[in-house]
Amino acid sequence: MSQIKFDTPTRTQFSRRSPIYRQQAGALFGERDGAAIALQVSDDESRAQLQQGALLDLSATFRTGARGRAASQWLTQQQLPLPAQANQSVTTGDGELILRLGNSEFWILGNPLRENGALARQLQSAPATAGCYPLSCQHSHSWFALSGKCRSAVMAKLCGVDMRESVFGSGALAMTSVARVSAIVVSHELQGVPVFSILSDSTSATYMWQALLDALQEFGGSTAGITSLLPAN
Amino acid sequence: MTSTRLPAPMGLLIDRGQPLTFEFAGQHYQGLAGDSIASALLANQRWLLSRSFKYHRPRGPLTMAGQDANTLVQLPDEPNVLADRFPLTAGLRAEGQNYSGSLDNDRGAALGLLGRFLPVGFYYRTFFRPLGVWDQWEKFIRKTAGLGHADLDFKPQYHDKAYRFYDVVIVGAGPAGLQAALTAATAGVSVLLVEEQSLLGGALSYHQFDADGERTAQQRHALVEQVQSTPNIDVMLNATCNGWFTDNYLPVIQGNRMHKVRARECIVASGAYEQHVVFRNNDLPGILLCSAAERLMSWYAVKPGQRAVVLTGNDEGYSTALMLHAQGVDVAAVVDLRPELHSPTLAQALAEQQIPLMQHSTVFEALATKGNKHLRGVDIRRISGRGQVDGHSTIIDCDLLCMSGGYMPAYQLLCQAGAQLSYSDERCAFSLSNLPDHLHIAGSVNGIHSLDKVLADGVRAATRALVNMGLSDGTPETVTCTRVVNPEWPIFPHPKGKEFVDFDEDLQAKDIVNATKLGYRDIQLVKRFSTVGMGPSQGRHSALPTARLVADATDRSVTETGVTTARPPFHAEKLAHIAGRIFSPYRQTAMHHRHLEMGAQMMPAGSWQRPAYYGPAAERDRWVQEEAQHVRSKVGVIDVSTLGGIEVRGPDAAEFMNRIYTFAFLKQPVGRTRYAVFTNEQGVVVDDGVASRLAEDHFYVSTTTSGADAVYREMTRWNAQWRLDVDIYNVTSAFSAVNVAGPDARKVMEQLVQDVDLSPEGFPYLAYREGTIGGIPARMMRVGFVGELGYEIHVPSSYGEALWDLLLEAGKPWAIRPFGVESQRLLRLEKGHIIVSQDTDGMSHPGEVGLEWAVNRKKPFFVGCRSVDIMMALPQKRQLVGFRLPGDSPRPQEGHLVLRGDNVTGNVTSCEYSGTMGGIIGMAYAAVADATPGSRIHIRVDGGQTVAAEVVSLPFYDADNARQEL
Amino acid sequence: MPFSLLKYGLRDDYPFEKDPDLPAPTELKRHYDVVIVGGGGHGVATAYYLAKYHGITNVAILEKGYLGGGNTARNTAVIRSNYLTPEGVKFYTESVKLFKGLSNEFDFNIMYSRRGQLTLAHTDSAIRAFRQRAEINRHFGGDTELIDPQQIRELVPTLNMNPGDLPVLAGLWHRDGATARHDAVAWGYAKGATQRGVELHQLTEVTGFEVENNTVRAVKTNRGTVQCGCVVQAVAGHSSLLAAKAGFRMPILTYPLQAMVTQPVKPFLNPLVSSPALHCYVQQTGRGELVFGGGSDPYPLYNTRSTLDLKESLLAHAVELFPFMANLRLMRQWTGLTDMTSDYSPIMGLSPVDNYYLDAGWGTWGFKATPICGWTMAQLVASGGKVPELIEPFAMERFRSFRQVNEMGATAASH
Amino acid sequence: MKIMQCPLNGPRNISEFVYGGEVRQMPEPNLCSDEEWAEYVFFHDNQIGLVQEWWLHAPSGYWFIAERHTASDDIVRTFDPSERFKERVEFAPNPEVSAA
Repeated sequence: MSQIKFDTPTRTQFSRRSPIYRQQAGALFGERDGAAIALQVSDDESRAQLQQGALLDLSATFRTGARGRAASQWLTQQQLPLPAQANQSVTTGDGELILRLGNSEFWILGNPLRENGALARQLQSAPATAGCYPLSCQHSHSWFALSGKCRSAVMAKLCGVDMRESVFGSGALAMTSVARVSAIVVSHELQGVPVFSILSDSTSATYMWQALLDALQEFGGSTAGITSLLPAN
Repeated sequence: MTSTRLPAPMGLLIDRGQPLTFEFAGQHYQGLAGDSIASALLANQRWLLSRSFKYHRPRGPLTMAGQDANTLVQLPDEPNVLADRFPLTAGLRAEGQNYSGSLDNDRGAALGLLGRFLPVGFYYRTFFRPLGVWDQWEKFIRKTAGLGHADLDFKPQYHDKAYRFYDVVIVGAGPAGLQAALTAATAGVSVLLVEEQSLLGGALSYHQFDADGERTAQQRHALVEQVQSTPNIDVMLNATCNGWFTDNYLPVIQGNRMHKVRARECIVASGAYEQHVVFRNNDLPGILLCSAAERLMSWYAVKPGQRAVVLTGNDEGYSTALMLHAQGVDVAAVVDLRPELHSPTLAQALAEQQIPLMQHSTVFEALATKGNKHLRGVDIRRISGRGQVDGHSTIIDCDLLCMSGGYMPAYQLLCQAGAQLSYSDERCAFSLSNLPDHLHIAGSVNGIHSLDKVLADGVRAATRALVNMGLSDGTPETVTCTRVVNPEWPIFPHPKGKEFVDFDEDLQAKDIVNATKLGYRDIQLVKRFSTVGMGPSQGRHSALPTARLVADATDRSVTETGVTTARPPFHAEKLAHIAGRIFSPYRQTAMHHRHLEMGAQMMPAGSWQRPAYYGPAAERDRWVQEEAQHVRSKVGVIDVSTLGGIEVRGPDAAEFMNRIYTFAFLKQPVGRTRYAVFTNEQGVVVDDGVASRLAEDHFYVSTTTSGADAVYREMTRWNAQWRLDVDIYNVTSAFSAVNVAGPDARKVMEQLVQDVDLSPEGFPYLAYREGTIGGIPARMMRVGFVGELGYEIHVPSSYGEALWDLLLEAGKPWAIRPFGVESQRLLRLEKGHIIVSQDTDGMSHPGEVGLEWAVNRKKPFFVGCRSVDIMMALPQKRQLVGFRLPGDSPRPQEGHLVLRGDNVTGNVTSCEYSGTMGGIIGMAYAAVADATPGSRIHIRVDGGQTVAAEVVSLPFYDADNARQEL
Repeated sequence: MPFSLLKYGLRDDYPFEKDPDLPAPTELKRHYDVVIVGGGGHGVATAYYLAKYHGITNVAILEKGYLGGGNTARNTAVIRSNYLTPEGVKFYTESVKLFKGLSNEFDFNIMYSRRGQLTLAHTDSAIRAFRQRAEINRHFGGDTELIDPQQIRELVPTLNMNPGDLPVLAGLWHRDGATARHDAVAWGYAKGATQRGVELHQLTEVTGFEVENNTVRAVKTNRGTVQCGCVVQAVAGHSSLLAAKAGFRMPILTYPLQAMVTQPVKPFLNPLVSSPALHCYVQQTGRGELVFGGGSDPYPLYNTRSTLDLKESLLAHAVELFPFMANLRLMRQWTGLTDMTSDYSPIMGLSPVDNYYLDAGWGTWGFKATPICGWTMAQLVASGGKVPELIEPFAMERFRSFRQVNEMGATAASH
Repeated sequence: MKIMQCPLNGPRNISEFVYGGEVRQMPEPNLCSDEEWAEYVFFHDNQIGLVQEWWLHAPSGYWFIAERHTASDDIVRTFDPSERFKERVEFAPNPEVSAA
């Protein structure tokens, strides 16, 4: 993929931009689903870093969703797996993440490690029929991933929901308040790395990013780019 | 000065290898790592730590456990620090508090001699005659108030909070707590043990439950060993559980963090406060509680004195005497308040050490060295009746008096949880009952004092907790302890007074009694009138004697009398701990940084920041006028992303809109927009916006910036009742939006939009279109808020910044420039458009603000419709009108009053100089009689002068709306 | 030292014994001309003015708990008159006037302390509202003005001018802002009333009323029934509950309101400082303690439990306003019950039941109105139901006729 | 802090919820008297006992009904609004209009 370093994109680069790209000024960026995504923030990034504790910005990655009484039907028509119960998530074979928010709202999050163009084209056909209403979660929410053994302890400083491994294992999902901002927290794995995905109001993204980093510091965590997820490392 | 210490095993907390030098009241001392400030000072025979609140009496440590106000000292940046809790550090500098002159020679001490002139409540009786005099006295009296000095330049350090979750939380790591933890842990549940001190063991760590302390030491070692080796028990030391809140929600303060602990089951083993005995001069330095002397020796290896007298109402005092003796203190006598001997064994032990025992006696008065600096002896009398002594006195010289007037359960957390205190006349003690579910108590807080019973009680409490969690079917047998540890009446009034009930507030026995004589009979009134229990230690030692004295004085039982309500926190807590790392969420539009880059002056709008105008603040008026002029003459662009956006979709979409907003929406054509006014159930205008109909079953409606969340919540709540087949979706953050406005707006749009016919016919005023702008999918509306040809463009928010960039680039040939909120306010004012919450207030109904046209009463319902009917049927009191004044007139400001004679008939809501109109224009509420164009309203401006403004019909600008419909 | 103090020193018995503030408990009589339900500030003030200025002394005050033990004991003793509506400003201005002379009126020091109240504006909309309040106040003779950041710095040098990233743009400076020993106000009135023959019955709970052809005849209590000429209801925090016993509903919802206090430190803060945007106000008492208050709890409740979350948000804002306070120690938090009306104005005057008079809807603004409430309610009672002009706007009837007196903007977190 | 049992999200700190007022029966706005309407808009029982209230779980935007005791603050039951509001609500037409 095309790789460039920039502090702020020139007026022509990447018409679709993560709400917090400025927070990663100086990082190595690449294109993901038509938007800029941080590939590498610092030179010494590795899976070890992820173990230690890392915060990744996945906002650029494709995602969409639908809700309404017919939404689950539509999801099945797309041959996508359906989380069995309210407030659960499943990961597909292709590394996409399917969220079930409440009973009848579903989000499909693309795989941040590859282009999701095909999926995007497939899901654009979401029928706006009665009972199935497409969602704008690509834009309404930012998407951060928090990794590391410390991730439960980090969240405990920001959120009143018990997110210890024993009670909030892979697949668990909570719509709750993080640092006083409404957020969706999902426990899952990215490339075999256990993470919390945190999706929250894109207009509060900078605030949320800084709150998470602040809470992460105590554990020697830092930001990272998505290449740190690649098995190559 | 260097300190001498007792040999091991005394000194559990100190590191003899690590001397630390520090400073107190200007003198240098040496202490040891592990010392508290107070223990280090006592090791240096420095007893006088503070001056009392009212009489400025010298005070020394009382509890050595952070439970009294006697040890409050001043640190350079921090007042009211507990010297017996604060860990000593190298180079620490502490001072005394609340003195004038020096701590050792306090001129304020003169107040002590004036004591008789300052009877309780005196300040209610004087200082106010004649009228006005109080203002002078107050200044003087206020100066004397307070204890330490706040450091007004203090810079807060980083504090934060964290949630923690446990099955069982145990407060207090004494024998009961340790045992409870072990029992609970056997079931495999997660256990948290919270201990305030820096070591485990509680009383086991200082008190000797057996003659030589052997068994006590072993017992403690065994319990601590097991607890520390049990993986599912977490231990927090130096951690204070500072309150009990609903559903076992426990703030535990440790270091710079407040842990918000949630427990399924909570066991409080907080122990009991040893009580003082009330006699004359019982506050002298050198007089402390038995447990305090024991702590000094066991924890800090400090020898509390050379020659001691022990005054006790229970057997514990005997152990203290033996311990003092064993540590080389000459114990001159054990004075037992009780009439008969309770423990022959202990009496025997005393006899073996030739320690005299005086029964049914008390210390009637403590004798002081010069200036009440320290204890020099005691006057002992035989007790002749309740609170009475006979004339024959025995004087014993001593520099140490250890007293135990019994115990008061550490009831605070439990009473916060709703537990009740009741007093038993047999045991002369308060006990706790009526605990909520999932909260248990164990040990001495439960009135159980002998060690084996305390341990059994720990097992019982833990088992109860396990039963609640369904992890045990054992039925724990109740533990009863018949030992009486409280003397009946350890209060001995003295004709010369100074027998202190409350050390914090310098209150003597007679002060309490006198409060009741004045008619303040309820314990709460006694507290409020005398201030008993209102000091820093919040009644830990004054509650019991006060309850006894008030009961006695008002012929009620102690239970009836009770104690004052226990409120959080348990210990005084730093604001920093409660505030923690403060979270103040803020929001930014996608274009936020572009505004900053272009020099915008930002203004707060809810949790947003919005550009007020672009340019240095010094020339605010200039920029506002220029930006407005530019929109009128060329083209401008404003970021309106903060406006709320809500999608209403589904078969009932139109019906829903029709019920929420005042206008009619059923017949609104697809591809058209319509003004939408939202009234609450009181019929008051609370929000407005523009509703676009995207499809038969799809509306997209905007709200005010501040109203977005509230409107969305109201919509969803209403439909939870109405059950209409509709989906309501708040897309405020999903879209970025700008308004491109001005005569050249279309030219700019034509550069970027190919797939929409932009001609006046193809895309007329108030129409809605969808297309792409520079390749970005966009929703576009022809709007007229600022009164020029204008396009509102909404794009997915991650394209927002790019959209801004595109427009400013494409607009260059027409000198497009951004304009801010203040410029927009001027423009809309010229057009006579109201801003909800600026031109409306909490009472405005549509009729008052000229919105009748936007109200449809042919339809069956909209929220608040009936209230609107009722209010619009009432004789109208006021009307929002437009007014104008010549440019050189004094300019009214928003909030200035509209007067009719002497009556206030309204106020200015909007006012600005308008270059376009060549004068001052504004809107104001006025009496209906003055509301007709041509009449005049009188506005009082700054400086008190009144200007007569001409009422004109709205809008001021382009009355036939030609320009916005271009 | 004032002579009175010397006097105390020269006698051996307790000087005030001969002259107790409150009489010992007595039996209930069978009949009273006036029964005042509620022994808080408003109730005892009404009794006081009835006895002293209208010669009506066959009066019983029935108090469920102890004298002044409700919101009189729990409020944060803010006295001010910088309201938004002409009706409100006129009313509270009269109250402030009475407060100033109270100590000497009583011969009992209520420690009235004129400090000035500073309310902070962080937004342009707040500036508009404050300017209007200042203008209205001045129009009715109040002493209030809009001041700029420089003047604010001079008044309160320790204030953070950008708390929580909200710039301090202006302030509403109300020189008549004051505080007083809140308990003493109730005691002073009670003393004056009981000395004139009024009976104060504590631990006396009203269980019901006897109402015949829509006129109240008797009051039932846990100590028996007493006949009465008329009833004054002054039970802030329980108004709807008592009204229900008399058979009617009120436009009130009852919310807990929490406050908290630090350990005493030497005086450094003279004015009362309040930031509506941050839901926080602070003042330093005569004892040196800092008292913090804020907004009511988020939902209705008849319970005075404390909550941690309210304390967390309130003190976070306190520390934003005064960062150095982070190092001070909070000693106590407590809770009162507030009867909130939808327009943040009280409900005074007649009720649906004849001879049953209302003093209710005191939300978070009751203490400052204590003297004028007593004064006007006494007039109302003495005149046999002629509503004084000053309180006409506060009739409960206003809600049926959609004529609210909107003080919302002038009340949030300023109390 | 108090825990509220959300029918959709399970037990949560009450700080995640927004109080939405008591669940009350609105009189037919076009048929009731001014008196009845004012009663509905401004007046409340405000008594001690169990009440049904609207509560919003803010993070999920979910409204539900809670049965709460106004003195003990105990929440005895929470349930989805569809349990109480089963049918689609319709409003009577405005008589003045139909008359005209």
